[in-house]
Amino acid sequence: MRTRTLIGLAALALCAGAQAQKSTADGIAEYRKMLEDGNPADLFEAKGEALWSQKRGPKNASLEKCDLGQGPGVVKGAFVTLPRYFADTQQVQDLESRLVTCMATLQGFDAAEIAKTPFGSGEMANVTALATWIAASSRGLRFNLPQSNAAERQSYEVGKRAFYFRGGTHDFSCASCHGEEGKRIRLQDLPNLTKNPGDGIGFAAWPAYRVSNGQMWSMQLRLNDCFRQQRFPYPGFGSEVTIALATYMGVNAKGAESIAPAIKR
Amino acid sequence: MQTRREMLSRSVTVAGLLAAAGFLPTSALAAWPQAAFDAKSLADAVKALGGSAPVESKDVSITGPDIAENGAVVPVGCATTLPGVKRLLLLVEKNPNVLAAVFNVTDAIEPNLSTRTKMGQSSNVYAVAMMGDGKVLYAAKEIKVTLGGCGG
Amino acid sequence: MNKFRILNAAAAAAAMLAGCASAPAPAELDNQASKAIKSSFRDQGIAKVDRLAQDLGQAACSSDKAPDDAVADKIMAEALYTVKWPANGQYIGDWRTGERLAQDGRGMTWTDSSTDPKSNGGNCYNCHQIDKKEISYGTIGPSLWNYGKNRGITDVASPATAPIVQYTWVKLWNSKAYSACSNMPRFGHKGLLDEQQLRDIMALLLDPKSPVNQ
Amino acid sequence: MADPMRIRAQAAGDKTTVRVLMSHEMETGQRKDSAGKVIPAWFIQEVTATHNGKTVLTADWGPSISKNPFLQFVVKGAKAGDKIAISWVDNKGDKRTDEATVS
Repeated sequence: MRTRTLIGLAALALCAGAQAQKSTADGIAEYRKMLEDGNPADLFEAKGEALWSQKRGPKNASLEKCDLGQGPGVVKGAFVTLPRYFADTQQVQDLESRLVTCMATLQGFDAAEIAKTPFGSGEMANVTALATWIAASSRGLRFNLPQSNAAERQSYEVGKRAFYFRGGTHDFSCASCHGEEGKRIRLQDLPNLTKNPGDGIGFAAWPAYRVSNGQMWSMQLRLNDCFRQQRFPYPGFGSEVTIALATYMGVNAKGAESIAPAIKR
Repeated sequence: MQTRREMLSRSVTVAGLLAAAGFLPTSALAAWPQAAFDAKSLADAVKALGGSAPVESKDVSITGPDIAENGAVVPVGCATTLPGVKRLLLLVEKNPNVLAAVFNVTDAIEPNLSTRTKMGQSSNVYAVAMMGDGKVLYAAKEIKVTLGGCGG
Repeated sequence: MNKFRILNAAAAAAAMLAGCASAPAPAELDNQASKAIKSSFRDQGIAKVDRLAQDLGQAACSSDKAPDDAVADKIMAEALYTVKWPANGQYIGDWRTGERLAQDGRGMTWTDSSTDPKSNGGNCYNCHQIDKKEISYGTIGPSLWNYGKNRGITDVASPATAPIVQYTWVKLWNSKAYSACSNMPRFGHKGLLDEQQLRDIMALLLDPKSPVNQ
Repeated sequence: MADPMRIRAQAAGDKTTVRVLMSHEMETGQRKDSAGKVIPAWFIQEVTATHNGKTVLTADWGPSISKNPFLQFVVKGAKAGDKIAISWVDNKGDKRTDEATVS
């Protein structure tokens, strides 16, 4: 009799625990839902759209002839096919490094100078705003990165190796957090980026507005801060590893619907 | 009832006096209710806005998530089903200064507003309705703020 | 059905062969990847590029395949050898300080100013459930709720608890001693936490008075 | 000068829901920079909303409103084609006004 009561109590306690856990997840989901209506990424999107057609830089030109891989001036659909190989630069480029190329060739800006500028300031802030608008122009489209060029295939393979590369003081690699299903850090769900993590998850969500610091984060900054948390040294803007990782994640995300720019914690 | 214009002109006078006395108001706007925004409690904030002691009421509602993943942005809303509301306030009990927003409501809008506030920690959040007849009614809700991310 | 499968397999093999003909060999790609990693990073603050120089375990655990048993055994043996035992056999500190360290996820990034363990946190809640009161916990590692209680610890000073206490110390000092490619940082071995900080985390996990064991 | 606001005003029946995003730091004055110096307070203090030129709402805000503020309210009687204008003034005296057409 007594034992039964005890077991009953224990079962009750277990249930209560499970319920509390569920309500935490529900509460967080409810919070995220509330934020979706009115994503401040809109502010950056509007800024990027205006920057695209504005005559600027030493050559006083707009970016309207910029080729993002779909032909000069074509913005819609470009985001879901990047990174890709560009014959004029003979390089695989992601959206941001490609934008910097256009700002240099069309507008006369100094590409190296922009690459050195901290995120969120000067021309780098403009690159982020432009990337936000260009990503938004492919909202609802599905990822389909080209892999027909040898350089694109090599970028994928280098990216995969960089993804699993362990180092630093804490022995972390990208795969430490993003190599398995259903894991989280604190309350943040961690997408498994070694495969297609699903519509609007992982690569298909960035650029994103970060509510924790009120900043617009491009994929370059997303990767930069991943490496910071990994306790790695500093990855250069547009460096080979960052672009190869984007290729790896982008190819893995084939068929995933882009919701970028998203809103994140 | 004091009109907004009267309030403005009176505040301008006060600001002028303060400036003359060497106290520079931190606010660029004379009408901004500094004392209310300096208040440390619900009662003090309402008092600074000229209101009576607030009474809990089912006719006022406060909306927000049960848990906020990040205290930097917490979506909150305040509303009332009663006619004749003059002001709706939003307050966060455990913030250093409790008052977040004062909405001076007219008949041309619904007495139902939403915004987003910062929360330093888990806390009660209040919606307050200051009515035309002098009544001050409020509703409270607890919002938990969790620690997110890698914490570094 | 069977025939279809065979045909499919043949097609796959042909595709692989065709792929091999034009694609660089895996070793060549490994080479490209290490060149890319070398050229992509620079020193920033306390985070220098020497952090990319891998030791045996880091190198062996850098792919989607686990190292073979012989390599794994070598990593574990070397890791166990590195463990430094606490002075005076004192394993248990203050669980309150341990909880603070467990909550703290800071340290060793390029935005941190010092590599002194005193400025580092333990990052524990990032990956583990520990005290049940904390609802914001990660799931990369197992739950540590009731860690000591589940292992029958009622008195940390009792000699009977020594195996569990020592196991836990090793796990914190150098997690690779028990699992070659463990995701857990080597807190003692890499100088992330000092002896006293490790004692405090030990207390959080093992002390019967710790909220973890209620 | 501050970046433009994003204002969306959508009519449904005789009610128009207005959603506003403002570009602003909303600095509390209680944070310190990396050198340990207090970052001075900088936040929107007053917001005014008008419907076809007539004030329908004014708000006083403190520094605890989130960065890049969001505001939502419902205007009675507004219809497609009407103008909704939002203005803000911050504690440094910077100001900004933007207008949207009800759709």
